[in-house]
Amino acid sequence: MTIDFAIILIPFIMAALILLFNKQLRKKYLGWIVLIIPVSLFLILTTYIPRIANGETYTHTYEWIPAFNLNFTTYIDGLSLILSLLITGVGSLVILYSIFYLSMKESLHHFYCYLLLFMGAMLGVVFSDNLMVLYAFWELTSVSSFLLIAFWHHRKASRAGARKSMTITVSGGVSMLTGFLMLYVMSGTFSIREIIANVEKISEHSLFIPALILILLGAFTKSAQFPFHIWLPDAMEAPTPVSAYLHSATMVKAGIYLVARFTPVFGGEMVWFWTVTGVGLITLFWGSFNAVRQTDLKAILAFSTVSQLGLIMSLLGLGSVAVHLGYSADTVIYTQATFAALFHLINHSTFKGALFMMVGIVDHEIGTRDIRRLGGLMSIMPFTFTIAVIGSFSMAGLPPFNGFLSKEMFFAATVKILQLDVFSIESTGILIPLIAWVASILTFVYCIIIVNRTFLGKIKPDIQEKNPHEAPLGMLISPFILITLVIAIFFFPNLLGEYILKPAMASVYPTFPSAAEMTPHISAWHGFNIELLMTIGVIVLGIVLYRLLKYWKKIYRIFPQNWTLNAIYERVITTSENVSESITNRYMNGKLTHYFIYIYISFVVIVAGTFVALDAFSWNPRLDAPVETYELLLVFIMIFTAIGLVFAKSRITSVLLNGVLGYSVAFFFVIFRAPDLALTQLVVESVTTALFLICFKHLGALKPEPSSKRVKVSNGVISILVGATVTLIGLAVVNYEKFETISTYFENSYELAGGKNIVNTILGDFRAFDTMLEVVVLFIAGLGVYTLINLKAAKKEGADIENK
Amino acid sequence: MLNVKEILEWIAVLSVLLASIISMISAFGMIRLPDVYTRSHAATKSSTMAVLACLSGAFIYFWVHDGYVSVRLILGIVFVFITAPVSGHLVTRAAYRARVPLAEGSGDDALKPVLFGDEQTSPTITADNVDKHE
Amino acid sequence: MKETILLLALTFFMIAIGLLLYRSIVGPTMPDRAIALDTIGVNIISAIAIVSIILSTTAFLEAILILGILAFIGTIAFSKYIERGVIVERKGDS
Amino acid sequence: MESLIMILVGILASVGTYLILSRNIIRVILGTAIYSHAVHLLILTMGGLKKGDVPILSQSEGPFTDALPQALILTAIVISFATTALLLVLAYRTYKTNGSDDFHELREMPDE
Amino acid sequence: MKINDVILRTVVKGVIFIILTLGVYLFFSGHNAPGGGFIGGLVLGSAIVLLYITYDLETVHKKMPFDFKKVAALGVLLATGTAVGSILFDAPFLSQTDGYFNIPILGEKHLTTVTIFEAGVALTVIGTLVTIILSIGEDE
Amino acid sequence: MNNLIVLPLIIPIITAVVLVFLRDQIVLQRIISFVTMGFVCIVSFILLNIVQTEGIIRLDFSGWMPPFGILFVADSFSLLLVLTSSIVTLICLLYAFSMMGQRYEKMFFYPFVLFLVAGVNGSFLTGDIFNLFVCFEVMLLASYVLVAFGGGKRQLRESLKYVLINVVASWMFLVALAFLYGSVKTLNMAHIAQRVAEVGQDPLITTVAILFLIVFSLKAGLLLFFWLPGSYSVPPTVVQALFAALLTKVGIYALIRTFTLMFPLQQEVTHTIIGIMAGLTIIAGCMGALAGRDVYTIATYNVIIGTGFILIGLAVGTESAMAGAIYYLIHDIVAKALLFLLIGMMIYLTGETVVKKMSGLIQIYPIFGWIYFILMLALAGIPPFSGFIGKVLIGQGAIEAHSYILLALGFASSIIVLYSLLRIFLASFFGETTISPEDKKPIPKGAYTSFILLAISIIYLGIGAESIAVYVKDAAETLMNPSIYIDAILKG
Repeated sequence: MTIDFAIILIPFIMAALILLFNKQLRKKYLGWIVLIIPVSLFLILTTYIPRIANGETYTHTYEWIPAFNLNFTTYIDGLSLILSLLITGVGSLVILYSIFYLSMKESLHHFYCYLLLFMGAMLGVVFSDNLMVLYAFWELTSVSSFLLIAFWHHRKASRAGARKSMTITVSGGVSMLTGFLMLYVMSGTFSIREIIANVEKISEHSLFIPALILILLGAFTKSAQFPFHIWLPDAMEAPTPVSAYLHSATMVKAGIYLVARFTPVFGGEMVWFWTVTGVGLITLFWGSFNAVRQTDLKAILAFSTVSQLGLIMSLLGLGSVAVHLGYSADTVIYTQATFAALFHLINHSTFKGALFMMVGIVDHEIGTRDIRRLGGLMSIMPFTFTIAVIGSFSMAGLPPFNGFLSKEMFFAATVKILQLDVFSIESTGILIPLIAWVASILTFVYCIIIVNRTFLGKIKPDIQEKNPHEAPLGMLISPFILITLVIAIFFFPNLLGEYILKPAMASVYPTFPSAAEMTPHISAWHGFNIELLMTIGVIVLGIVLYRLLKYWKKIYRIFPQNWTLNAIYERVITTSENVSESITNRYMNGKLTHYFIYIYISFVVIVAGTFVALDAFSWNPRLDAPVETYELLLVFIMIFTAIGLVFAKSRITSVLLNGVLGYSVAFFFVIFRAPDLALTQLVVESVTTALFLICFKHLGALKPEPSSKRVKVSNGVISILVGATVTLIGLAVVNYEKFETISTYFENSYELAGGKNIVNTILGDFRAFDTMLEVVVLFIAGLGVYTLINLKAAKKEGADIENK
Repeated sequence: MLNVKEILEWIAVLSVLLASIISMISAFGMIRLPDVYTRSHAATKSSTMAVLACLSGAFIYFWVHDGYVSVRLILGIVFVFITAPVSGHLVTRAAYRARVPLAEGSGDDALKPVLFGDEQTSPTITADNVDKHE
Repeated sequence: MKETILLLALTFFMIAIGLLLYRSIVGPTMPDRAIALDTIGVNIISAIAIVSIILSTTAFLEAILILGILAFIGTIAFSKYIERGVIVERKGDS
Repeated sequence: MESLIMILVGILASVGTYLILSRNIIRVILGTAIYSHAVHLLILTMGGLKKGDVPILSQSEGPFTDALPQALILTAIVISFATTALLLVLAYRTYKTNGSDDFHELREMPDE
Repeated sequence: MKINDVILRTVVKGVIFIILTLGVYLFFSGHNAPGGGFIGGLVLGSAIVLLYITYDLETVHKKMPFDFKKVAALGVLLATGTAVGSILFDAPFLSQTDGYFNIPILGEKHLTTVTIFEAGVALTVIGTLVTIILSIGEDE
Repeated sequence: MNNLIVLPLIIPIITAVVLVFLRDQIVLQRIISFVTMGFVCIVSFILLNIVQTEGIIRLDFSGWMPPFGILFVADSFSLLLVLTSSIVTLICLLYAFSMMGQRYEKMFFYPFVLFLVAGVNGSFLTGDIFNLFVCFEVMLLASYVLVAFGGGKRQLRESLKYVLINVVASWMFLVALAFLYGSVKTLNMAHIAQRVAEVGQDPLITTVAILFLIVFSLKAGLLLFFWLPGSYSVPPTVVQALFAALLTKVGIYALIRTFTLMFPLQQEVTHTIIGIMAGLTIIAGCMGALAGRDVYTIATYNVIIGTGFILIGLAVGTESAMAGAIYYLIHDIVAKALLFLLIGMMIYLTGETVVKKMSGLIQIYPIFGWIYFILMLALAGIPPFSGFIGKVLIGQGAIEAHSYILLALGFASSIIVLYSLLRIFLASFFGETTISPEDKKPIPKGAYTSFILLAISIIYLGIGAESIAVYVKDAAETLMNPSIYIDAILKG
């Protein structure tokens, strides 16, 4: 077993071990033991950095279901390495943080188990080369995040949030699966590498665009892109370490990863460019716009996450244009958007992780996250304040923090794209930098809100009473490491660029010859250009807007409450439940008669419909055997008897009439040369009639049908149609004489089976098996009658285990 | 010309025809006669006669035509002969015990006081409500 | 000729059965029906005999006997039902 | 003859269907009984009617009428008898426990 | 009040033998003439039902103390047993054999395993028929 | 000739009859029925492997050559189903041992179950269309008794409906058989296939095929599922599980067999109709599952969705879709059995059927809860559990055949399945527990064992899908090339 396979597997094994040895492990040490896993994984992964930076990739295949091309192929390249480092790195910090955050009363083993499951699943997502395996891990992340979000499942909101995230992300997953399958059908392989290598062959296929859209849907739901972002704020019901982990660094980044991964496949398409960029920008704006109005710190962060993910997404969209243009010295410049995206991916994980942990600390120590009740914490919690300031400023895009660098690059990319005249950018392209800029202003506003409302101003009295204090050291370690990174990256961004981002660029643009060319030198000062102007504008306007917040906050009320996306989502669900219920209850009304009507109508429509549509009818009465008078009489007797049955008013009459029918059938058997049948029919009919009499005696009197005339007529029509269908097909079949019957064989019964009664030899020898089973049927019926009569419903004091 | 075999076959066939006519008559009797007791005469007596004639005809026919002496037919004749009166008896008795009224003009019913006592006022079961009574 | 007569006889039996059927539907009392059905059974016996002659086969003669038996059992059961309301008595020394 | 029997079968099927569509248990069960009569005749017709002699070797030299449908019908008769017996008892028990033999009323009855 | 059944019972005593004979006859004649295990069983079963009708449950039960469910089960066992038996002789399932056996007193007879199979059928039919009638009868 | 093939049918029958004699020895009954089913499992597994090496094997009863006699045909498809259903029955028996109650067990419960299994196995194995009818009836008669087992008010009512609808379905089956015999004059399925191919499946034969479609749809719950929700929610839990696992599957099997072997030539007619019916089934099933307020409704409509989903595989009709349908069929047998067992246990523990009235079960019965969770994922087709591979293959087949509507419906249904089952999970398993410590009933060991075994099967069928892939591929290949089957029967 190679290391890359082990990396995925170890978290799962550990999760299982935790569950198995839950009783033996002391709760105190559980977290520390678990911590070993991500830390060691992280360290192992760092050893890959230099080798990957040299342009190496690692592939290993383990057979899973080779019969259907489902193989466990791991593939490590620059892109997956970035993500895996984030997963294990942030994972270590989050576990370290949660050791101090979670109280000993919680069911910690569950928590760590889910967390490890999630970690393993995420690693699986980024390391899988096989689409189906990727999908498997993808869904596993949804499932494990569901468990994490519902960790406090006694809370209704937790359950609701978990349900929402599960429903939305799994739906996206299913659509992604469909897209994957389309890719498979087009390319004949599940391997992403092979698909990328053969992209020209499939790009003309009619399924190419549908596959693109379906896969994007998967990515958008996972990465909380508009309008699927609604699950993310609700998912904040999870314990804060979970939010810090899932919603800053890992799960939501899976969608980003997917888009980056598939850029080489779909990047050349205009649909891809506009969908990814457009949705990204809308999300960016919508997230920041909504973040401003939130009062819960965690909700602000949730929307800010949504917004930042939109930013990264739009960058990836902008970068994809390079794929379309193909490699040339002029087009390389457009890859910088992707570079910025990857860069911001890392930056966002650092500052957002820190911010979430900061909120966790506030919540943990103060007991509330509502900014209306907070304020002035700066003096009480100076360290936490530092974290908040650095994190927020980085998010707002201020120097000297890493957010500044990536934000500048973002602006640069949006502006640069305007120079192109593909994809009809020239007409609407101006919107791109505009939206980006507006959204950044709003980002700036909510960053200020986070810092100001929480830490500045006066301490609210009810908080003062609780005697709040700074968090314990343990809880501060993780955010401080992240904060350090925020600053360190600002000062040494090119280290990151050279060792980590460059190989990733190579995997996003495999057709471009030189990764180094696509790796710009990042510098904090890059001249006095339009990006910088935009940033200055952001700061100025941001401050102004913050000051004027109470004046323009009214615009949030323009949107009616019941037309928010959340409300629409809820409404769709409740409506569909209610509509389903009313429709289902309407036709599934428990009335047997109605069920029969449905069945007969289907019978007539489908069978007779086919019969008529295919024009299968034929009739040739001349082939018929002659009819004698007495036979005709018998037929009339039967018809009259049958019709008499419909109008019979007493039980006895009906039963007797049925008996008459049976006897007439027996007589037909006589006429049609079937002695055995006649005998059997006579006896069976008599016995049946007797049974009818015995049983019907216990049933109520035969009342006239209480149905209305209309019902009777419609029933009559259905009945006649059924009868007509049978007759017509029967007539056609009677005249169908293309084959010799196999029964001539049985006429040698004496030589073959030693019997002269052909029917009986068929029953006793040729088809004895039917007879044997028929005996069994009879026996079951006899035993069943006995059981039905003797097994009465249990009385209340019945000693049954299952009382129904 | 007519030989013995032919004659016997004709006898068989004619007895069958006779049987069918008797049966028709008995059926008309079933329709026309006024109450269950009289109808049972039509049914048990003439129908039995009919079936006996018919079966005998069939017996003769098979005997003459195929040289086949059918024990089953004889058995059948015997069986019908034994059981027809019994079943006729039982049904009529049951009818009486179920208080099916006699047709008008049947004369005195001497059994009634013996069997049911003097309950003159007891509700007799009319023809219409027998079913409902079940 | 013989065949025609037999068919005629068969037709007569059918008519008789039809008439009896009318009686068994109309009733008006249970015993009427029982008698009518018994007679129908007997007539079918005759009819089967005739068909056997026409087809010149002895294969149906068992049916005659069986029908006789069934008509008998049926009538007994019926009359018992009319008389006592049950067909099989649980216990009784009557 | 075949056409006649087909029409008869159709009429029996119609009557059976009509009875099955009624609300009363008795009528529904009778409907199923008529159904079985209809289908037995139908199967028999499928082998051709009156096309040969009684399928007993000692009785004739042939040609014989198709014996296979007869064997099938025999099996079908037994099975339908078994089913009917069970159905009748079930109906009877249902009526005893629920106190109604009208399917619409049965539906509305409270549980237990 | 008691209802006199003398006529019925007297006749039935005679008739029952005719029925039983017929039943046995039908059972054995099955291979060459109409009849067979099923119909034979039905006739025999009807004979027993006739007894139940003319007498009553308890009286008949004293004379014939069988559990008819087990009779039926025995029948199924016989029928399936002959079928399975062929497996033991490495013949296809359900294979029937026949042969002429020289039995003392009766002389040479044609015997087939089909007869055992049919006997199973007949027993099942009898058992089931009576079980059904009795179950319903006893429930009243 | 290979007499082993008949054992999955005959052994349960004989045992069932023997158990009738052992009515009062309940422990003995349990042991015997368990051993019997174990034996059947082993036999079917051996057979499955024989088929891999020797190709399709058959057993001509009494030695009569097809098409004249009746025969059992064992190919990978039927044997896979025999094996799965036998294993599931075996596990369900474990549940029954601890949950059934002596009063029921004395009333021939085990014989009826064994008869049911015999009928099911017979239906899977037979190669004669009329014999299929007879095997159906064996199964149905047993099911008629089992569905009314207990005799409660509502139970009897629903049983009556169930029986009546099935009686009508059986009648239609006979009508279809009559027409089939009337047109092709033979009953052996391979021979029918051959003769149908000779005339190129002309319109009349297609009409007959459609009639069979209606018949088997009634059994499988394809569009004509009206009997299903009511009757599957009344019998004792084990019976429900067996019904959900086996009965509809037999109908599905018959549909697949009929339309791949006997009437495969007019796909633009037959498969279009099947596709439409499958689509409508899924829609109706999803609506029912969404509407469900109580666990039974949700579970029964899930059965319906499952049927629709499998038959998408048939309607699509490519080889991968067929393989997917087989995979999904096997998965569905196991998963639906487990679903009903779990739901029965929930009701037993809480005394409620309404989802919202239960709460917090997972706190008291953690393993029980997690098994439900895994099952939920499996039913929604989430990897790596059993439903996944079938779903993928059916989806792949649908894309290959350009049946995008069916694809969309099928995949959307898996979300609804997840949603409906998630609702149960969140409401009933999560949350504060409502059961007070005094009322806490233990889950009997036998029941737990059966849950765990079925859960293991679900996981194994997903992760270890490769181990049965060879059988499934063979089965799908045989289904797609009916000549393999026909030649195995009629040549030699």
